[in-house]
Amino acid sequence: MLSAGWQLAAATLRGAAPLVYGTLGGWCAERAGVVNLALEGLLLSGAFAAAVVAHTTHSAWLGALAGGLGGLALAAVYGLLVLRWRANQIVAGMGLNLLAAGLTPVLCKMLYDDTGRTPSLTLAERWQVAPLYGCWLLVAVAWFVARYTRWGLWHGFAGEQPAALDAAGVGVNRVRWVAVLTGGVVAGWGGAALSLGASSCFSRDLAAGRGYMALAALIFGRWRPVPAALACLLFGFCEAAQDRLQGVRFGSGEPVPVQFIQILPYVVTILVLAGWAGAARPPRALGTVFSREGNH
Amino acid sequence: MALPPPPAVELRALTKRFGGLLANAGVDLRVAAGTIHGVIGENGAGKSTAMKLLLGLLPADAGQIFIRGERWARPSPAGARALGLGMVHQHFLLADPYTALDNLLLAEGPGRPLLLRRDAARAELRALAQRHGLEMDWDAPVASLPVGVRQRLEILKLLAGRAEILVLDEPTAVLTPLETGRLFEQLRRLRDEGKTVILVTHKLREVMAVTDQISVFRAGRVTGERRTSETTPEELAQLMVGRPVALRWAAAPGLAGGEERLAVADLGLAAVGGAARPRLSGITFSVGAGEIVGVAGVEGNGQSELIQALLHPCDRRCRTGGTVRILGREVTRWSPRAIRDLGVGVVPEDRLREGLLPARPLWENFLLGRQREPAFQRGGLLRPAAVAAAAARAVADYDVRPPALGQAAGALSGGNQQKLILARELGRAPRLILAAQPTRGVDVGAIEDIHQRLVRARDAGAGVLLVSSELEEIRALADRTLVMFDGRIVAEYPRGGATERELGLKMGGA
Amino acid sequence: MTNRLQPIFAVAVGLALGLVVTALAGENPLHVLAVLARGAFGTRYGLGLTLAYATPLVFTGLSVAVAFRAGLFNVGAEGQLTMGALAAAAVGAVWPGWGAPGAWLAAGTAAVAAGMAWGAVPGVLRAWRGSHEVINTIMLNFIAAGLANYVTMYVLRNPASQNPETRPVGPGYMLAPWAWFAGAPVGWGLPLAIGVAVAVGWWLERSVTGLELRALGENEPAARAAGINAGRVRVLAFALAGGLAGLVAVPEVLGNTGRFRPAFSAQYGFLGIAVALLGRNRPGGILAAALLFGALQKGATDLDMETDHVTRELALVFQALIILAVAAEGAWEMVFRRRARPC
Amino acid sequence: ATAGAAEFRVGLVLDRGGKDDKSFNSSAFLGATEAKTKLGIALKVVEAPDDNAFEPMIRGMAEKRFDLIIGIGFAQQEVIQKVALQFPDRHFAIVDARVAEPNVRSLVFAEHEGAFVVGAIAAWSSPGGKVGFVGGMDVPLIHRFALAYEAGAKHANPRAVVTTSFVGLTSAAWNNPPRAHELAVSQYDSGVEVIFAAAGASGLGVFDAAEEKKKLVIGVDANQDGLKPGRVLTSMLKRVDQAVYASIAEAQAGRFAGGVREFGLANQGVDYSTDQYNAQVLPAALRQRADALKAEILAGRVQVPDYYQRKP
Ligand SMILES: Nc1ncnc2c1ncn2[C@@H]1O[C@H](COP(=O)(O)OP(=O)(O)OP(=O)(O)O)[C@@H](O)[C@H]1O
Ligand SMILES: Nc1ncnc2c1ncn2[C@@H]1O[C@H](COP(=O)(O)OP(=O)(O)OP(=O)(O)O)[C@@H](O)[C@H]1O
Ligand SMILES: [Mg+2]
Ligand SMILES: [Mg+2]
Repeated sequence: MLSAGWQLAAATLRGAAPLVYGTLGGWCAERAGVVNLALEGLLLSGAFAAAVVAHTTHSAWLGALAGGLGGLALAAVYGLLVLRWRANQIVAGMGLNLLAAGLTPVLCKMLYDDTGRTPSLTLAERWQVAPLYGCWLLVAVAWFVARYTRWGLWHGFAGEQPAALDAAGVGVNRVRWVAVLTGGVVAGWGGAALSLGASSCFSRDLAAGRGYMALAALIFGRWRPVPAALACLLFGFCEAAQDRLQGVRFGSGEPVPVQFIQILPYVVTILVLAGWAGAARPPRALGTVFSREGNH
Repeated sequence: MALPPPPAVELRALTKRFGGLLANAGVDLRVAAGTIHGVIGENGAGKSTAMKLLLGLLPADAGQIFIRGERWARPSPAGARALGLGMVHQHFLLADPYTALDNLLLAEGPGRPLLLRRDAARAELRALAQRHGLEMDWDAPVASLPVGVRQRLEILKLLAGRAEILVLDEPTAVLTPLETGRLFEQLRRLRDEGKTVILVTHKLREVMAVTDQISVFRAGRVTGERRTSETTPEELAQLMVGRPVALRWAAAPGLAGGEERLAVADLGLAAVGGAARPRLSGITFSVGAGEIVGVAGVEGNGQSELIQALLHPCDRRCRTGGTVRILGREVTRWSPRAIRDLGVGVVPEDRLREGLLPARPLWENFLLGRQREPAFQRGGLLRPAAVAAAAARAVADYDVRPPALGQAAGALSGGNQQKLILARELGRAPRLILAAQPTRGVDVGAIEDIHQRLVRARDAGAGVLLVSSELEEIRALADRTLVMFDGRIVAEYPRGGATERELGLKMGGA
Repeated sequence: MTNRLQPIFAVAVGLALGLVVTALAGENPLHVLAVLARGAFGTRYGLGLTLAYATPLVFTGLSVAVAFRAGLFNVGAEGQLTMGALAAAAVGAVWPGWGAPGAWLAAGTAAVAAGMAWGAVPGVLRAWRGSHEVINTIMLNFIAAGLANYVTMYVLRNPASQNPETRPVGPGYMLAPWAWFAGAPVGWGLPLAIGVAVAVGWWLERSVTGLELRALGENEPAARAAGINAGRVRVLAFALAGGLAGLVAVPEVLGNTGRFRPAFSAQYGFLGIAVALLGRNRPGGILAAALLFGALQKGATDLDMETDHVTRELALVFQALIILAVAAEGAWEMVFRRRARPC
Repeated sequence: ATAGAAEFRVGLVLDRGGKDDKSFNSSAFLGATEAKTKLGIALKVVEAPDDNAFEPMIRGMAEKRFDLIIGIGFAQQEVIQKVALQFPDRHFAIVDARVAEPNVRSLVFAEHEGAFVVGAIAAWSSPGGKVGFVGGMDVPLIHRFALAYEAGAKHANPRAVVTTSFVGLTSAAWNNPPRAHELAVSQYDSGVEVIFAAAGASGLGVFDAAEEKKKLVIGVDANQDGLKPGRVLTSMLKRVDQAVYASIAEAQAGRFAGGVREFGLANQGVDYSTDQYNAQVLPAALRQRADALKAEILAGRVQVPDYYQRKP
């Protein structure tokens, strides 16, 4: 038996990893001014693509790659909707979540005649350890790019003051496209971490609300990559602690009803958020359409 | 004999439409190289639009642009940079959370190395800034910079981008007279270096002071061209508005020493976001009945915060110290509604943001803030007929055009929006009026009307706190003038107690 | 004119895209369309089920819409309707002897009150601590599920059933379904939903508080400057949203099962967001959108039965494609050659 | 298969887990498809997207004159009751619930008997005496499993410690393998050596954990021994497949009879699995002890607690 502390830490990291990918994916889009409510759908499509490719090619790495591409594909649809066709970003995000939730089982049925699951993967086909540190590597990359590169500056201005970016001769929508697509890839990896790492296949509704939790983490972290990732860690920790607290007794009495343990992470989140105080300020241009004419 | 040099900029029959609105209806404009060219016109005349077309920021619907005699076929922001065109926008294009340096690095545009070399850039920019006498704290976030410094930053952006043709859109709106003078010095120096400057403004005095040549915009086209040395402010005003206007007007003095309507003691508001100074400190003054107290000052010196603190004294974001008394009642912990119910009328500084529901019809905007008056509701339900009747009367009285009660308020012109707000706020017969920048973005004719309404309310016994960054407005209306600088009241003068120069110096913190 | 046709056109395009998916899955799209239409509207029973699905969606759609109109995003209708249904079932189970009109009133009031209380929490937290309502409503959904589970299992468990469910409510509480619908659980919940939709629309437009709520959503600084207490209105809006979601208890508990079951909601809270957005937060639009979603849900149930290659999730695909098609305004501008309004 | 006029038509309405949950519904599906191939019946399988969909599905089948309509899972109890009343000349069967209509056959299982036996097997296979249970949600059926499992473990080893965890709070809990995986890892980390997974499709997460941690897992409902060969100690079989198959066969032969059919250890409707996959982990000695325990239970010498009989 390893020390309980290390196990808790490991479980925290495992639980946080898909959230970190999701929150980073959301950050990519939202820092550029594009609301990303479609994280749940991005996770699902990434998870599905990863599982299918890992199963067909027997390669975990190709699967992970495909996870990114799965996210990319859905993000491309999202970009088309909100950047090209100026769809309301909340509506489009919710719509894509529904689409991904519905289409993945339909595809399972078409590909495998299975109502909601892809075939099981062997240990060798799974992508288990790399995603756990990969996401932190990405957090570091995000932090560095945002701070020290020209692209990072453009990215931030696209969400903060797009008109300035435009006046500098950089296409705002081009920057937003790149941001949305990158976010799609990153969130897709989060999906891959779910279907190849936390599970051994894709199954219906595998994301189980993690996209929304990732969004919550993003808001919690005030739209900054490192604090948002830390918020994921908090969520991961609460889950891991919850797993270990189920069945505890106070004194010699009956065990605490499991429901009260299970709601603990959510109660903690609300309390921490309330204690954190103050409304977070989103990127100023978040959710707005950039058009030179309609921006006065 | 050599041909005369081609104009630096020439616009031919430039046309731009926004939906159904013709913002530029065939603008013809020639700007000679190496001159300072003034562009004046009323609000909404289409000046900014024409400049945005020139900078490639908007596509024109028709017309042509020539730069140094050559046809510029496909305008774009990147192309403008390449041609040496640069613009300081009326609304600065700066991002608050970023440092001055980062805002400037952004302006470098594409085609630069991926990694930001901040140290190298900072050194280079320091040199450039020194050469032009424009000091700058490069590592301060823009949010913490005073407006004047922000503008300096915008100008530096152009200079760093090696712009040869500079467009400045209303650059003096946020400057003290002193700073304005310094800016004009700068512009002259730039002209003498051979650069071309286009100065957009609606302040006649300024164009007279600094330009070589003036174009007047009205209703989307250029209606007059004058050499500065050969014209007068009166002529320009007539060209702008289309009829003769009285440029100088002063209200008769009000009764001094009426009973107290507003008394503020030691009001303070803590700093935010790394700024060193509190946003307000030690604000103490009072306003009596039948008196207009003017608050002069350059924008961003705490006037907006002062109004917010008077309206929302119980909100910690608006006030962190001091007391407010209105009509003899201590209201420091009162809700905004209770304060308004005492008989306080508010003309907010940013009318679209704080005064109106742009997407809602006129009648609803007329009702906003008065929805609980017994005349307009019974048992919590609105009385649409009563509201409509009152709104129709007010709209007619204040000459809001068009008087279509069902139309969205956002579709009114700025001046008419302001009239609607006045109709609403003055219609409640308030005993205290908080009027912030009441004539901003309003044309010369309407200004006169608004001023008279305020004076009439004062004469009916209301106390008026008038916040304005237009010195002339303050001098014309205020019975007493407070000068704000850096969150404090730095001077107080009775009517006619200070020259414009003195006021200007105080506004600059001298 | 084209303006008004646009949403209908978009819905048609969304449906068509859905049919393309079914064709790819190996079904005959015409057959699928026929099954959908027949399933949803073809029989009294089918129509009844369509309406039975649509009724809760009207309530949750209104719930989301009221919050939206106040500038708030209510992702918490699921939790609010859970609490509402649980409260109604609890009243009916604890006092089973009560007779008809009083019992209805008691259970309905309990449902609305519980939904309001649950809804008010994110409103209070937003007003008091500035916490973001999206996070809090998501969290409260889970907490509501947990509490409801606990009550179902350990406080009000129905000993006569192996189902996780509460004891049945007394007979005086039940609203009998209308016979015309041949057994589908459609009854007074439906007119209630329509009436509430009309009332909410009327209240928003005509009442002082409705005006204040809309003003806050439209332009917060202006509302504040007009003396509107933003915090109070937010709490009110969220409480109202919660109460509306809580009304789902009427068709579900009083009109159908007579008890609380933890899994009874077919994602009503979540779909309510889509219904509100599709209905543009206007009561009329919400009624239409709820009917559309109800029809798809019902039609898709039949699809699974009548086809070989598609799964029950197809309803989601259809719903999603319709939402996306309606949202993609820019695409239809090209079709209808209508320019966007500025701002 | 094209439906000939004389064909016997069977409708199978699965619970929300779906035909591929590799467990309860899979088992039912298996029995029905076996009937289809062996008996040549026409079979229609549907899955309900939500609890409200059971009724239209079952009623639709009744209207379409299906000869036998089988509902899988307790959630369909009332619907079957209602529709059976309205269609007295149609035949129905329901698994896991009792419906007292003459045209309904209720197929109920003594899950607790099987859970008791696998609990004992778990304790015998766990030298440290620590065994685990991962349930989907805190619902009565899962408690029936858990209670008997714990009793079985304690019967085999009075000092056995049983850790019980539940996956989630909403019906998503039956479809959330990653959460079940984490619960299982946490149990294994704390020294648990065998986990009994009764969590629907989420159970696969427990299997993954067993594979990764090289520990043992016990499957449920269907024979899940082949899912992770060598890691699955045994599966608690609930022969829904047999029950379904037998019901179809009898009905097709015109011998449909209503009433309750109970399946337990006695008629092998509930059992534990032995096959080539678990031969290593469940050696002959253990099987003998398990069979002896079964005999004792059947003889009434060992009492198995039943959650359903407990007063709440
Ligand atoms: N993006 C836009 N969409 C719609 N209408 C616009 C837009 N920009 C400007 N307008 C309208 O075009 C007209 C001209 O605006 P413009 O900004 O050019 O005026 P201006 O002369 O610069 O006025 P001001 O002195 O107030 O700056 C105005 O009526 C304005 O409302
Ligand atoms: N965003 C808009 N949408 C629709 N119409 C607009 C918009 N902005 C301006 N307009 C219309 O354009 C016209 C000019 O507006 P603008 O604000 O420029 O007026 P103006 O000339 O500045 O008048 P005023 O002196 O009263 O401010 C107005 O009649 C107004 O109705
Ligand atoms: Mg302008
Ligand atoms: Mg104007």
